[in-house]
Parts: sequence; C-alpha cells; structure tokens
Amino acid sequence: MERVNDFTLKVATANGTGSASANALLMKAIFRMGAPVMGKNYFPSNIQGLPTWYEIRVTESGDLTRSGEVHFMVAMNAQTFAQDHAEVASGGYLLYDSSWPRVRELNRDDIQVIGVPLAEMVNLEFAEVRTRILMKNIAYVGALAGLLDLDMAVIEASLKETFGERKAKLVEANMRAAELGYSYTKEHYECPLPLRVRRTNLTEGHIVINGNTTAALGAMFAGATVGAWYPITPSTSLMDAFKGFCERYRRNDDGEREFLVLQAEDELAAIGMVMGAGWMGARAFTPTSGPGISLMNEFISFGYYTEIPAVLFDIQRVGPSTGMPTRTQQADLMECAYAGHGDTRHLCLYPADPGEAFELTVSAFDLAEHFQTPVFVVSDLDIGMNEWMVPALKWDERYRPDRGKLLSADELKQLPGRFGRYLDPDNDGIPFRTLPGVHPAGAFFTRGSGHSKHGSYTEDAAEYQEVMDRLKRKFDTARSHVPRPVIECVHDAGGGGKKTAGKPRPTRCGIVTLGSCDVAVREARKTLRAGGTELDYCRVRAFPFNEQVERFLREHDTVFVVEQNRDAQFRNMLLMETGVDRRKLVSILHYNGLPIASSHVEEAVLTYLDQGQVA
Amino acid sequence: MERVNDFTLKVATANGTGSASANALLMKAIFRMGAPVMGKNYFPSNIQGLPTWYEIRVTESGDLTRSGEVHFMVAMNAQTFAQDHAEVASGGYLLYDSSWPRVRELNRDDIQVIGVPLAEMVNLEFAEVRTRILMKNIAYVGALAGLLDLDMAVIEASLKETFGERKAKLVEANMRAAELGYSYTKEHYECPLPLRVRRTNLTEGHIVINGNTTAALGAMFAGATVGAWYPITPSTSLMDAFKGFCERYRRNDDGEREFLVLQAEDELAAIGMVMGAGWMGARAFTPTSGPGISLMNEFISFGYYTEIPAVLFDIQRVGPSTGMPTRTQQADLMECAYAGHGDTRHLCLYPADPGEAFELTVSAFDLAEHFQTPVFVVSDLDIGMNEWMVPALKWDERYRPDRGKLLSADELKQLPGRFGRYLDPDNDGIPFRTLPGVHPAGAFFTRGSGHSKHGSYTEDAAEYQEVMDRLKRKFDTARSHVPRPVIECVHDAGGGGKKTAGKPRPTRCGIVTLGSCDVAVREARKTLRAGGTELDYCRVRAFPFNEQVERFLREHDTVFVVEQNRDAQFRNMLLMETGVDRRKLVSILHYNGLPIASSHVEEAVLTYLDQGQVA
Amino acid sequence: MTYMKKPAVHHSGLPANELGYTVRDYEGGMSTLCAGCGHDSITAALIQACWELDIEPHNVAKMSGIGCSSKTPAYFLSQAHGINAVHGRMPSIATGANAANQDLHFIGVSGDGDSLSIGFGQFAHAIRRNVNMLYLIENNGVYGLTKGQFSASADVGSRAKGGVVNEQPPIEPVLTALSLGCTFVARSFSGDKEQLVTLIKAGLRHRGFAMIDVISPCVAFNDHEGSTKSYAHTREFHHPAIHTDFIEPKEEIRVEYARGASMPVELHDGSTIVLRKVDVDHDPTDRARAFGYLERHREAGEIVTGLLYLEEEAADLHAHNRTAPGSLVNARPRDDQAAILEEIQTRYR
Amino acid sequence: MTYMKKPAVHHSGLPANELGYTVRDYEGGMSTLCAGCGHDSITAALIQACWELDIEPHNVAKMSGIGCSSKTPAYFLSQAHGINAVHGRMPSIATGANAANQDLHFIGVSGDGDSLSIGFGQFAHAIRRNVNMLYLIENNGVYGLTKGQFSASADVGSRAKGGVVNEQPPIEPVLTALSLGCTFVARSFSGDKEQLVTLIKAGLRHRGFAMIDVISPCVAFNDHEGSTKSYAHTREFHHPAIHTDFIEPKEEIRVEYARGASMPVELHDGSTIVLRKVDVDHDPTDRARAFGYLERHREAGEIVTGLLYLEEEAADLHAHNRTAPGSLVNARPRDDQAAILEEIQTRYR
Ligand SMILES: Cc1ncc(C[n+]2csc(CCOP(=O)(O)OP(=O)(O)O)c2C)c(N)n1
Ligand SMILES: Cc1ncc(C[n+]2csc(CCOP(=O)(O)OP(=O)(O)O)c2C)c(N)n1
Ligand code: SF4
Ligand code: SF4
Ligand SMILES: [Mg+2]
Ligand SMILES: [Mg+2]
Repeated sequence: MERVNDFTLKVATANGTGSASANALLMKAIFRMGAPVMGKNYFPSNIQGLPTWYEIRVTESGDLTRSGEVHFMVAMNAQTFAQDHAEVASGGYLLYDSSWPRVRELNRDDIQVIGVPLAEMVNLEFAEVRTRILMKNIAYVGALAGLLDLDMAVIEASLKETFGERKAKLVEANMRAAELGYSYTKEHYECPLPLRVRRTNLTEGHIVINGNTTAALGAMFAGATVGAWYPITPSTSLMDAFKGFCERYRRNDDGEREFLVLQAEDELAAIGMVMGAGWMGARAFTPTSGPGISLMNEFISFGYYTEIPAVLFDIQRVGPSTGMPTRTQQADLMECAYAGHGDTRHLCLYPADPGEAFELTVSAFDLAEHFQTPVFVVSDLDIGMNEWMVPALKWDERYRPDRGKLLSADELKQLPGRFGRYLDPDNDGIPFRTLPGVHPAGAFFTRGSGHSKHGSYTEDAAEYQEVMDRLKRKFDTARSHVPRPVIECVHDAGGGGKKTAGKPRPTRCGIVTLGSCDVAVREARKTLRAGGTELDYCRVRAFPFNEQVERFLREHDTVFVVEQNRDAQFRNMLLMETGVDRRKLVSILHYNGLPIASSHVEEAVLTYLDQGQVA
Repeated sequence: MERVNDFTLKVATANGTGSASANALLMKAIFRMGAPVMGKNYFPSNIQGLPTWYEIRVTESGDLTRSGEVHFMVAMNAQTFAQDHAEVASGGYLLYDSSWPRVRELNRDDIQVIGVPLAEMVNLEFAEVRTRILMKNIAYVGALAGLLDLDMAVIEASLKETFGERKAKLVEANMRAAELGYSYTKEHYECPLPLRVRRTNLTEGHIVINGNTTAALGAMFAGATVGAWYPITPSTSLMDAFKGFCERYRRNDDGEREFLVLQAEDELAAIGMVMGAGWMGARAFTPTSGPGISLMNEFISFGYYTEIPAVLFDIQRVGPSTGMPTRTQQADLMECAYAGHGDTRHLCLYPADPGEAFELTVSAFDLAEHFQTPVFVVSDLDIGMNEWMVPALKWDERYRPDRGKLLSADELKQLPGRFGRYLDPDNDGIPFRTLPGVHPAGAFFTRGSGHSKHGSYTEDAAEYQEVMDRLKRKFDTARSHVPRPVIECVHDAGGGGKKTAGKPRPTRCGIVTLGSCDVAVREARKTLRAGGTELDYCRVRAFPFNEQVERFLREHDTVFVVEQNRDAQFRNMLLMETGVDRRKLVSILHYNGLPIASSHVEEAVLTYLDQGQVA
Repeated sequence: MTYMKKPAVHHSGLPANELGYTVRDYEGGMSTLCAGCGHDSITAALIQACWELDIEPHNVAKMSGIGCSSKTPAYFLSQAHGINAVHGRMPSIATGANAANQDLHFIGVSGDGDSLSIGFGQFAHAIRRNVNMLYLIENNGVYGLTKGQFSASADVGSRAKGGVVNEQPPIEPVLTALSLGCTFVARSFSGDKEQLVTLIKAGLRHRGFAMIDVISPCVAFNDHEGSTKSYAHTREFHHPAIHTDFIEPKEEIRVEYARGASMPVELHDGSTIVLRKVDVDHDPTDRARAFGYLERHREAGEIVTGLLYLEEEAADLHAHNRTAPGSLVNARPRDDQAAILEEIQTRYR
Repeated sequence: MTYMKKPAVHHSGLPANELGYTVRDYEGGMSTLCAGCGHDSITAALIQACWELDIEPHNVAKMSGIGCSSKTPAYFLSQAHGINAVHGRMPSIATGANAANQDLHFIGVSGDGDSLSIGFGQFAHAIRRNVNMLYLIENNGVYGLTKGQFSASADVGSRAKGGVVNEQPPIEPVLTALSLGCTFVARSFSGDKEQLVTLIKAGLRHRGFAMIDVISPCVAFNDHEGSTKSYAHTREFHHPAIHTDFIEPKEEIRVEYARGASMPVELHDGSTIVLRKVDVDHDPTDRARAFGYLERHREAGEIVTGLLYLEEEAADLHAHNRTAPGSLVNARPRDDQAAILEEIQTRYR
C-alpha cells in the first residue's frame, strides 16, 4: 500500500528486553524528520518477559490518535505472533525475525511478510548475551530505517545524545547493530517501501513528551515545595520527574534543597502530609491513581470541610480495584468529583494532552489556594505515560502564585476584633485564611468536626448549617473561575464544511467530551465532516461545569457524550449538574483499556445517525 | 393549653448525669399507659458535662415524628436555660429546679413556669453525692408523673424490671425520689395539667426499640457468624447488641461460640475481615458510619469486582469529615451507591424505622449471597440510636438463607470440564461460586486485578470488557429482585381525601423519599390532605431503583423529593438512574443534624404550591 | 452547644517568664473532659513546660487525631494554630506540616487508640523519619470517646468495666518505638507532674522525634479495680528507672552532676539533659540493653518510667533532606524561569 | 495476554507422598517473575514443604497482597483457592477467612512493601490476634513491582541502583514481631532452601501466627554492589543462630537430641521441633534475651537466621474466642427462632 507519512506501525516484543528504548529511538527519528508522530506503549504489569506492544502512528495530517488500524507490524514475540499476524490491515506489512522459521500455517496473501535474520546477524556480531538481546532491538530499528527510508544520520545523532561523549563506545556498537538491519533490508528488499516516511517540517516548535513529565514541570513552576506520594502505576513517573527537576533547579547556592519530597508509607499518609503542608501554607501535592484516591477519601472529605488547599493528581488506570494497572481509562470521574462521605464536591481539571497537563497543573495550584480546597487534576495513563507531540511549553515571567485571601502579620495586627476563619466577608463564599506561626491574632483551631463560622466547635444545628451553606456558595463562585471549555462551532472549526456567516449559528448536532478523548474526537469530526456530517464540539476542561457548557448543551438538540468508562460517568455528571434534557444525550463509551480510537467515535456517530441508537 | 396524649415534652440536662435512664423510664411509662410515643435523644460528642436534650412526643394519632414544636420543657441545665426557655411554644409549660432562683430577666407571659425544688428535696433525702445527682433525675420524673397524670405504679413496675429482685433497695430509693417530685407537684400545682397523658390501648402489639438493636437481631437471625468492626458513633451499639444476643443464643451445648466478632484495628481491616470471611463462605458484616465507608472504598471496589458477598451498615451521621458524630443526616447516599474507584455500583437498602431495619437486614444477607456482591444497609443515627415504637417483630420458621449459586462438592465432582468462576451460564449476569476447602475442582484464584471469565489473570481488552459487561447485566438483574418501594396513592391512603373509584388513578402531585424521612412525610401528607392538598407517596427502599419507581415518577408531573442532605443526593440518583424529567422534581432538603420534622415538609410543599419554589 | 472560651481574667499576681508571659497566656479553651481525667493533668504539664521554656505561643503548631486525648490541644496555647486530623492520621499531618516549616515547635497529642490501632502505621513511619516533634500518647488502655472498648495497649489480664478480660498482647509504645529506631523514648504518668514537665521540656528541645508514652487513667471507663491502667495500679507499679534533669543553656550545670551514675547529654540548642540512673542495669544509650531491660520489667508487670532511650546525634527529617534553612511556605517566584523551561525542553525536541 | 497454565505433564517417575501425590501436584501456574528472582525459590520451598507434610492441596487457603511477591500464590498449589487482597491488606483477609473456617491451612505471602509500609498496621494486629497461619515476608528491601523504590526494610547505608543511599532506620520484621508478641518468629534466606523448607514445615504446624522473614533478593532492582539485600551480601553476612529440625509424629525422635544445647518442642499435632543452638548466648524461648541478642547482631550488620523465638502454648484467635469446633461457614438455621425472637422482645414491651 502506498502510504507516505500516514501509517501506523506496531512493534510486538517482550518487556524487560530493552525494546522500549529502541522504540523511543524509532519514534524520535521520525519526529526529527519533521513528520508528526503518535506513540502508544501497551506494556504488562510485570517487570520481565511478558508481551508488550508499541504503536507508532506517522500522521502528516496531525491526527495524534489511534486510527484503529495497523499497517506495519514488527512481530518480534513468538508468544503473540499469531494475534499480531492477524492484526495487520489488508495490504499491510509484517516484519519478523527470520533466524528461525515462522509458524507455517499462518499465511495471508493480503499482506507482505518481510523476514530479517536479526538474531542471527546480531549473534555473529556480538558475544555477550545481554548485549545480543539489546542489539537485536536496535537491529530492527535499522531494518525499518531501510524499509521506511529513515535517515540513519538522525538515528546516530539521537544515540549520541542519549549516551553522550563518555559512552561513545555504546553509540558505535548501537550503530553497528542498526547498520546490520539497514543494509540487510536495503540488500534484500525493494527500499523504500511504498509505505514510508518523507522528510518534512511539520514538527517545528514541537516537543515529544509525556503528561507526567509536564505535570511535574507545572508543579515546580507553580511553586510546589512539598510533594508526598506512594508509588503506584501510572503515577510514579510524575514524582520521579518532579524530584529530578527540583534536584537541578530548586536548590540554593549551597546546594541545599528548597523542596521536600516524602515517599509516604501509603496513600492515606501521602494525602495527610499534603494536608499538613497545605495547612502550614506550602503548595503541596500528591500524584496517585484510582486505588489511591479510594484510600484518600476520608482525608479528602476532611480537606473539603476544613478548607485546606491541596492538589491531587489522579492518573487514571483501568478499574475497578487493582484492575489493569498498565491500561488506560476515565473511570474515576465521579470518584474524584464527589470523593468522601457527607456532602462534598471538588474542583476537577481535565487536561487533554501533556501540553495542557502543564497549564492546568499551574491552574490547579492557584485554584486550590484561591478556593482553599482540594483540587484534582484528572489525567490518565494515556496522557501521563505515553509520548505525545505537543507545541513547546511557554512560561510567562509575570506569573505570580495566587495565594488567595491570605492574611499577613500586618493585616492581622490591624484586624478589628476577633479573627473568624469561616466568615464570608465578600459574599463569594470564600473566607480569609491564616497560617501557623504568623501572628497570634490569626490563631484558630482547624477541625473536621462541626464548627461555627468562627471555627469554634459546634453541635448547633444553625451554626453547622451556616458553614455548609457558605461552602455551597463557594463552589458556585468557582463555577465562573475554573477554565472554560474549548468550543468549536462548525463555522470556525476550519477547513471544509458548510460556512455560516457571522456569529456561530447553533447547528443541530454536538459532541461533548473531556480529557484524552479529545484527539480521537477531533479526527472523527474531521472525517465525519468530509462525509458531510457536521458536529459542533465542546471539550469540558473543569468541574464545576461553567455556563458555556450549559449553553452548548442548550443550543444543540443531539449531543454525543464521548468518554472512556462503562457507566457513562461524565454523562451522569452532566445530568446532575446542568439543566440538560436527558433525551439529547447520546453516550459513546469505550472502556477496554486501550486509548479510544477515532474510528470508534466515527462509527458510533454514524450508526446512531442512521439507526437512532449506538451499537 | 389543652393537649391530651398529643404534645411534645423536652428535657434539657447535662450528659453523664444519668438523665438518660430517667428519660427512658418516662417514655416507657407513657408507652405502657397505651399512648404512642416518639423519643429523640440529642446528645453531645463527649462523655460528661455537656448539654443534652431528650424529646418525647406523645401522639395518640400515631405520628411518630418530630412535630417541630415543644409544649413542655423540663429545663434542668442552667447553661442552656435561656435557649430552652425561648423554645417553648406559646401557651406551653416550663419546669425548672427552683432550689435556686432562675434568671429573672427571662420572662414570658405566654407560657406557664413551674418551679420544683428538686435539688433541695433530693439533698435532704439522700447523702451521697453521686446518688443525689442520679435521684434528682428520678425526682423530675416523679414531678412530671404528678403534672401529666402518669401512673406511679407503672413507673414502679418498670423500675423493678430494670433493677430486678437483687437490687430491690435501688427500686425503693428511686421510688422515694420519684415520690418527692410527685407529691410536691400534687401539692403545689393544679394536677393534672390540661396538657397530660390519658390511659389508652394504642400500643398493644408494639415494642419500643432502636434500629441498631433490630439490625443486630436481623443479622443473627439471618445466620451471620462473623462480624468485624471498629467502634464509631452511631454504629457502635449495633455490634454491642449483636454480641450480646449471640452470647446468649449462639453458643453450642458446651457453651462454645458459634460466632466470632472481631474488633478490628480500623475500618480498612474491618471490611478486609468481612471480605475474607465472605470469600470463605460465611455470612459476615461490618457496621460503621461515613468516615468508615470512606476508608473502606478501596476494599468495596475490590468486593464489587471480585464478587464477594458482604453486608455493610452505614449508620449515617452528620458529615463531611468527623462532622457531628451525634447528629443525624442522609448524606452518604451517593458514597454508598458508588463507593470505590472505577466503574462500580452497589445494592443499597433504605430502612425507614427499626422494624424495617430488621427485615431489610435479613434481605441484605440474602441479596449479598444471591448477587455475590457487597450490599449496604443505609440507616442513620435517628433510626439506629433513637427509641422507636414499632409493631413487634415476627419470624417465619420456614426462612432458609439464600446462598445463591453455590456449587457443592458433589456438583463439582460431576462438573463437565473446567470450572469458570465468572461465566454467565444463566444469562442473568450471575456466575457460579465455589468455596475454599470444598473440592479441588472448584479451585480458582480471586483477584482484584484484571481477570477473564475463567478467573485467570488478563490484560486483554476483550476478556476484561466481557467481565465488566456481565457485571452490568448482573446489576440489571438485581433491579427486579430488590425490595419494591412502598407506594400509596390517594385513593388507598386511608382516611380523608377524595376517593377515586377502581384502580389507582394517577394524581398530579407526588412525593418521593427514603429512610427515616418516612414518618415526617406521612404526617405532612395527612395534614396537607386535611388542608385539601393530596399527594401520592412513593418511599424507595432499595437501589437499584426498580420499575415501580420509574412508573411513579412517570405518572406524576410534580414530584417532591424529600431527603436529609444538602446536595440533593437522592434526587441526583433519580436523575442518573431513571428516565425522569428533571423539571418534575422539587427538592425538599433538611440537613442541620436534627431529624426532619413534619412541619418542615408541610411548609416546603405549601410554599412551593403557591410560590412555585421551595423557600 | 458551642466551644467555651475561658474568660481571660488577668491574674497580675502571677510570675512572668522571659517573654513576660504568665502561665495563663499558655492556656486554652475550657476542657470538656470528665472531671479527674488524666488527660487534663497532661494538658497542665504542657502549659507549664512551654511557659518554663519561654516558648512564643504562636510559634507552636498543635496537632492531634480524634479521641478525648486528641481534644486536648484545644485546651492549651490558644494563641497557637491547632489542628485535629482525622482519627489516627496526625503523624502524617505533622510530617507534612514539619516538612513545610521547620521553624516552629511541633506538639502532637494522641491516644492509645489513635496511635496504636488505626494510626499504628503512621506512628511507626513518623518515628522512622525522625520528624522533629514532641509526640505524646495519652495512654489509658481504652477508647474513651467511644465509651470504653479495649485499645491495643490494654495489658493481658486487664479487666474491662463490663468484666471482660483482655487476652491479646499489648502494643508497648516504648518497646515498639525502640524497635523502630526512635531517638527519644520516654514513659511517664499523668499523676507525676514533676517528671512529666521535665520530660516534656527535654522532648521539646530534642531535635527529632520525642515520644512520651504517658499513662493517663480514664476515670469513666478504665479506673476500676482489675484495670492495669487505673490510678491505683499505676501508682503501685510505676517504677522510675531514670531520673532526668533538664538544664537550659542559661543556667549552668551544678557540680555534683559530674560524677556517679549520672550522664549529661548536650542538646543542639545548648541545653543539657542529665540522666541519673535509678536502676544501674539500665543504660539509656544502649538500645540492645534497653530492649532486654524493658522487656524484663514488662514481664514483671512493672511500669518503668523516665527517659528510657536517647540518641541525640541522629539526623531528623530535614537533615536527611538537606533542606535549606527556613520554611518552604513561600514559594519564591524567580525571574529566570522562562529560560529554564526552554533549557529543559531541549531534550524533548 | 492471559495467565499461563503449565502443561500438566505427568512425570510418573517422581516419588509420591502419603496421599499419593507427587511434588508436581503441588505446583501452580507458570511464574511471570524475573529469571533469578528470590521469590521463585521461596515458591519452590513452599511446594516442597506442603508435599512433605502430606497436605491435601485443596485444604489450603493461599492469600497475598499486591506486589511481585504477592503474585506467587498463583504459582503453587493450583488445586487450592487463592486470593490477592488489595495492597497491604492480606492480614485482614486472612483474619476473616481464618475466623470463618479454622479447619484449613492458611498460607499468607507478602512483601516488605506490602507488610511494612502500607500494611504495617494490619501485619501488627494479625500478630496480636495470633491468627493461626504461616506468614511469609519475601523481603528484598525494595518495591519490585513498582520498579525499585526503597521499602521500609531497606537498611541504613544500603545503596539503590540509582545511587541514592537510604538513611532511615529499617523496620526489622523479626524485632517488630517479637515486640508485638508474635509466637513464632523466624528469618531465612531464599538461597538456603534446606533451612527454608524446614522452617515452613514448622510454621505450618505451629498453632498460631508463624512469621518467617525471608531475605529474597530482587535481581532487577536490588541485587547490585552496595545493596544489603543482594545475594552476595546476604550470603556473606547471614548467620544461622539456631539449627531447626522438624520431626513429624510418624518418625520418632532420634536419641542424640536429648542432650546438649538442643531443645525439643512438641507441637499440638504431636510433631516436634528440635532447636539446636548454634550461638549459645541466644535462647529462643526467652523474649527479653532474644531482643538483646537480635539487636546486637543487627547493629553488627549480621543477618541472624533460624527459628529465633517460639512460644507454643499461647492461645490463637479461636482459642481466645472459644469457638465451637468446625467452620462457621454454614449458618445452621434452627427451628426455635420464632420463639426466641418472642422471648427477646419481652424486654422492649
Ligand atoms: C475513621 C474513624 N473511625 C472511628 C472513629 C470513632 N472514634 C473516635 S475516638 C476513637 C478512639 C479514641 O481512643 P483513644 O485514641 O485511645 O482516645 P481516648 O478517647 O481514649 O483518649 C474512635 C474509635 C472515628 N472518629 N473515625
Ligand atoms: C493502594 C495501592 N497503592 C500502590 C500500589 C502500587 N504497588 C503495587 S506493588 C507495590 C509495592 C510492592 O512491594 P513489595 O510488597 O515489597 O513487593 P515486591 O514487588 O518487592 O515483591 C506497590 C507500591 C497498589 N497496587 N495499590
Ligand atoms: S471518657 Fe475517659 S478519657 Fe474521655 S474524658 Fe472521660 S475520663 Fe477522659
Ligand atoms: S522485579 Fe524484582 S521482585 Fe519483581 S520479579 Fe523481578 S526480581 Fe522479582
Ligand atoms: Mg485511649
Ligand atoms: Mg519488596
């Protein structure tokens, strides 16, 4: 098949063999040749020897999402050969290690099978066992370079960066391995294939990065100084990154740390540490995943009621329970929004990609202090651990943390009368806050038990209710402060589609989603439009839902709700929190652990439009 | 005011002084004179010295709920005298200890103040300090006996029961104290007052009991053998009662225990123990309150996904966080229904009073095994700790526990092929279950991580989803199995109201509620009907909501939703789980920690009906 | 009802400390505990100790969990910020608060239920981190606030009010703390104010986790005959093994301390703890021997009190972290951030 | 991918035990752990021990938490029911399961992260209850499954792969267990199969909580130079203090055991554990001395192994509860219940 800068390549290996770095190298090479790429890693929840896949989509059109098809399979794992073989789209290619004969009965005449004696060549070249295993991976990268017309110079450059001067020997060895594959394919196959990469310049000004790294950067730049965590996939790399960056950029001139990262004994302790630090006045956060959020429920209820700022990252994985720790899902939406017993509700932010994970993390810290409450950054494994191509991150020097209504020692000195922690002086539901050690006049007792607006212990019905009602007002105030949705109505969605003059004229059909579904929905809209189906778009970025969301729902009479969980949690939140008429809402659900593919959305929409229901 | 068998009396004292038993004695006396009574205890979250109130409503009409008015105040606590004095309804009475002069400036000419020198008389009669404190309480009971025309013989009888033969001395002492108050009032006041008790026979066949005791009985009779708990108000007395009953009725002939109660180190351990026992095959349960449920979230998600039977009691108290441990609320409705990260949903039962707490507890154990899942009995402090008059409990000898689809050793022997734990042989979403130690053929590995329908570990998208989809089917099956709502349409609501011939003709207005709101709503309906406002009634008893609830919502075009929390959680569940049009639903909320009063419901309904909104 | 603030009557007669404060300035709200509760005596000792050490009240962070014991921080130092964590989770709050601001004095008050049942894990790990704080366990062998169930510190053979006898081995705070590497391990008795005040002062000055297990009888549920945590039982069996003197930098050490079984230990702030052995066979600086000694006496049913183990040189949380001086509360916004972000991103291009 | 079942090839050549089973009948699914992981050796030892004890496979309940170690119950006794609890919570599952049915053999497998960090509280309280079970901690000093962070058992000075050095005092499972009243406290090494098999057999026969802390190197993340949990380091410093022999009722005790530093301890089922001291200054029945001994050697950096403390007479969970014989699984519906309910209600009328 003729596919230039527009195909999906998938590598099947076993984990713990070093294939991860080989695949990263491959992806980086394509990126550096100017072609937009998407990379998805499907790895097992163990350390060594189980099947793992890496999917790379080369997409000149910039559709950074799973297409749902595989055009080129690198089948390095005997254990999964059959299924990998079957997955290749008709007209596609399959590369395998021809050092050993492959299973004969697996024959398809609609795909081209490419054999390369990787092991054989590598074993001749390298002696040491571990080296052989590693080099076999680099060898298939070389083979692909030949077949797909990748620039070996780019590959070498990347290798040099990774190993640096000191490990020049490794660079040389790796290049030798790459050459093996490269020259073999050049020699034995008609290179390049019609399916290949062409140099272009569409990646300028972009970076390839994962969302846990950008979230870590966001936290550091927002001025977080205390982090507490308990390791859990897929959130672990967030704290690793934060520590790494702070070690380099958050030490004073004597090399002393201006941050403190606590590896807690469990998630209950992690959130407790964050609450303690937040109570003391530091910007503190904890990254975790579903099971951790479950364990934090009691403390989250405490944080809501005592009004302590805190930032929690839920890098969602597949639930329930331990579920599939290395697969992605959006099934903690309600858990996060309503975590904790009693009447509680929490601000949530929903980044769509690593770039936004950076921005929204900064907002999360500001909102947490502005509204004096726990704030959730609801991300997922797909955003957090996969490598995404996004525009380079920018920082505005003028940024100053929003500390909210925080009383200084001077302000406290001048305070007329007694300080009341939970009053509502400005009628926005937001009280004034004081920190320990600042001034005696600011002293009060923080308690999760019933308290009056002065912060004193109470069991009085009216005093209790007064505080609860103010908390509700505070949440309402937040509605207009949290980030607005991204809305694209047809006339300004760019490219194709019927134009409508002047300001957006509501069209009949809309689609609403959040988080990592964004890219899939965008591509689906494009394809649908090409087919003549126009859909307005609203991507929600925060809870509580603001007026713009209300309006979007109001102005459309069919609204597809796309989300990655079984129980339509996002749809349920729209039903509870907006005035929408349920009959408008059509759920498009995806929850098998793989990132949702654009084709899934497309097909669901089309089926509904001609059968009146989603298959 | 002339009020015979129809008034509310409130006693204000300090806790830890023994007034609790005096008030119980008072209530019991009235009950035994045949007059229906309601008792509510408003006690502080400490052990000694803080204000506490006891409210008794004498209600010949059988309205066992807070009226919202106080007609007779026994003001024994100087600290709260002013507020107690102010609370008395116009035309009512206030009794105080005239041993000391009362605050002069507190004067109301619309109430009658009755002074009785309780301390003085008691101190003359008794020497020991502790005795004096205790006897003062009995003395006011005596005083009330005089004023309200209570039968001293009945009081003496109750005392004899409590103390028994062995403590005859105490009976005598108590009676002496009672006599002091009795004769003083007889002598100094026109007795009985127009507000008084008249002997009748309306309590026959009834008992006075709290819902934690009946739930404990339900658990024992349902065959629960393992209980695990961590003490927390207001659930503690449930396990105390269970232990007490089992010590007497669940030992073998050698006095060995056929039950085991574990006082866990915390709630995480308590639910873990219940899961372990349920996995092993025993009927196990844990009683707790909001904070405990929060801590159990992770294990609840585990129980849902591994399909282990378990019964959880949430005796709700005021949240969020520690909240007000000794006040009541219904603010864990959503927490219970959706506890745990990931896509989870749980069966919930909502008893309305201690009688139903008994029945629904038995159902809970049957449902837990039938559907192999955690089941919540969602009660509250009002039901669990207050004394309610309910019809005596009955037991059907023919009851046999529903163990669900449990495979015996013989069945396993004959099993054709390999046992698959998570298959769906009957297409009802309910798989077959095996227990450890029964037969090797039944062996499988229970895991909260991704598993196939055979129970084996999986990270495969399709295998994972297959199990999740079956779990959804299982929940749908439950919809028609769980207890149905109690529905009363006007024509059969008895007494008053316009009759409609034949089968229920849907009327315009309905009211829907759950749990302890029932009594208040019933009285409100009665009063409203008297005023010409007819409301059909639907009391939901279980989640998932069954078809009858759907129909009720469909057939009414205004539906008041009464619940005791701030965020309209029940209404939100109706929006998510039924097809109801939101515009029909009118929330009536009460969440200050006191049990909702019928007047609150009445007023809300009336305001809405003539202002189109609830105040 | 709402929490009662004591009338701030000023007793001019009272002596003032170096800051000019009288003991009254270290008090808090009125206690709502039972008359005679051991916890109230501990509150009094805390007030006394802080006053004697001339601590600026608002430079203290008061923390606790949930329980009668955990209510007490509301009853002292009303000029200091205080916090009630959720049940059993004060150690994590304390760790985070201390991480954020090492400049304050940290006082954590807990109960035996709060620290040894639901909170045992957090208690253990706060010890491992050697968080610089005073940690008091007001130990009465029962859950007071929930009306008298046995706690994990109930001794084998101790009888509950209802008559039930405890058969599970207790968690011994001092033994456990020792086995977890605690750097300041002490036990005292709410009825021995003199010893308690000294230990609290020493604990407040110790840099690291100072744990004091204070036997504090519950008059409502565990002060009866047959209870091993009653006033009577504790008075009879408590056995001071080490006599501790605390000497502030200002005072100089009186001579007689030089000799005999007494050992002076200098603290980071220049003050000194002088330990005088009452039992010669106990060495409060030798963990291995301390284990044996404590276990022997435990088996003998003796309640050994005093500063039982002290390790002054260990690094605390911040020393481990090599934290810059001062607090981490005010994120310092810098001006070179845009450039730094650029620099960082080169590797992702 | 789905969990792999081993092909049940039947090696007729293998010896059979009294039940006629070969060792193969005690195996489980194929391990997915790293080649060389210590945990796999422990699995092998468990299989061997169960086979030697003639245990009916389906009468075993296998339980674990979450972690590489916690995966292993899937790799032995495929004819037994098994359960993976949530992380750190296996002790509560085990307690409830044992409460419900005392007739089975209970084997709990955990890791150092699972038991000493998130699960420390449950671990401690299961010990206090003396739940009748074998409890293995497969101790590698790191969180394997989450890729090598230090766990609470990492020794001071131990170096991580990345180079970071641990400075927090470790939680010593044996010291902690001892301080919590554990009735069977042992330590072993995954590399010493003979000792391990014997200890597992003894632990399975002990009535009560038998804790074995097994040093089990993680080849992926903690087997390097500088790690104190590597194969090399453990081989060098491990120091058998007690030699244990386990003798089943069927065999009779050979004479030479009567004398010398060896002590036979008879177990409830008639089998006997014979302890032969290697170190004379250690007495495995004297807790106070055991403390001192273990702490001294810990300070010396020695890894003392063997059955370090044994208390055979203590009552287990069911003895405390005085539970009727048999399991509590089948609620016996009785026929006099209606009458009983009537009787109960008289007091509420
Ligand atoms: C999560 C949770 N579970 C249970 C409780 C109920 N509770 C309050 S205090 C307490 C025990 C207190 O015992 P202890 O710490 O010894 O304090 P004491 O009252 O004896 O001083 C319990 C179980 C709670 N508040 N939170
Ligand atoms: C609640 C929760 N938090 C975190 C995790 C992630 N997690 C899985 S295993 C593990 C640690 C395992 O360490 P250990 O018990 O020592 O087992 P090992 O892998 O070293 O054998 C962690 C933190 C989890 N599964 N659940
Ligand atoms: S119950 Fe016990 S612990 Fe609580 S205040 Fe009273 S005496 Fe103190
Ligand atoms: S990571 Fe470590 S513990 Fe886990 S399997 Fe590999 S070697 Fe074993
Ligand atoms: Mg206590
Ligand atoms: Mg480990």
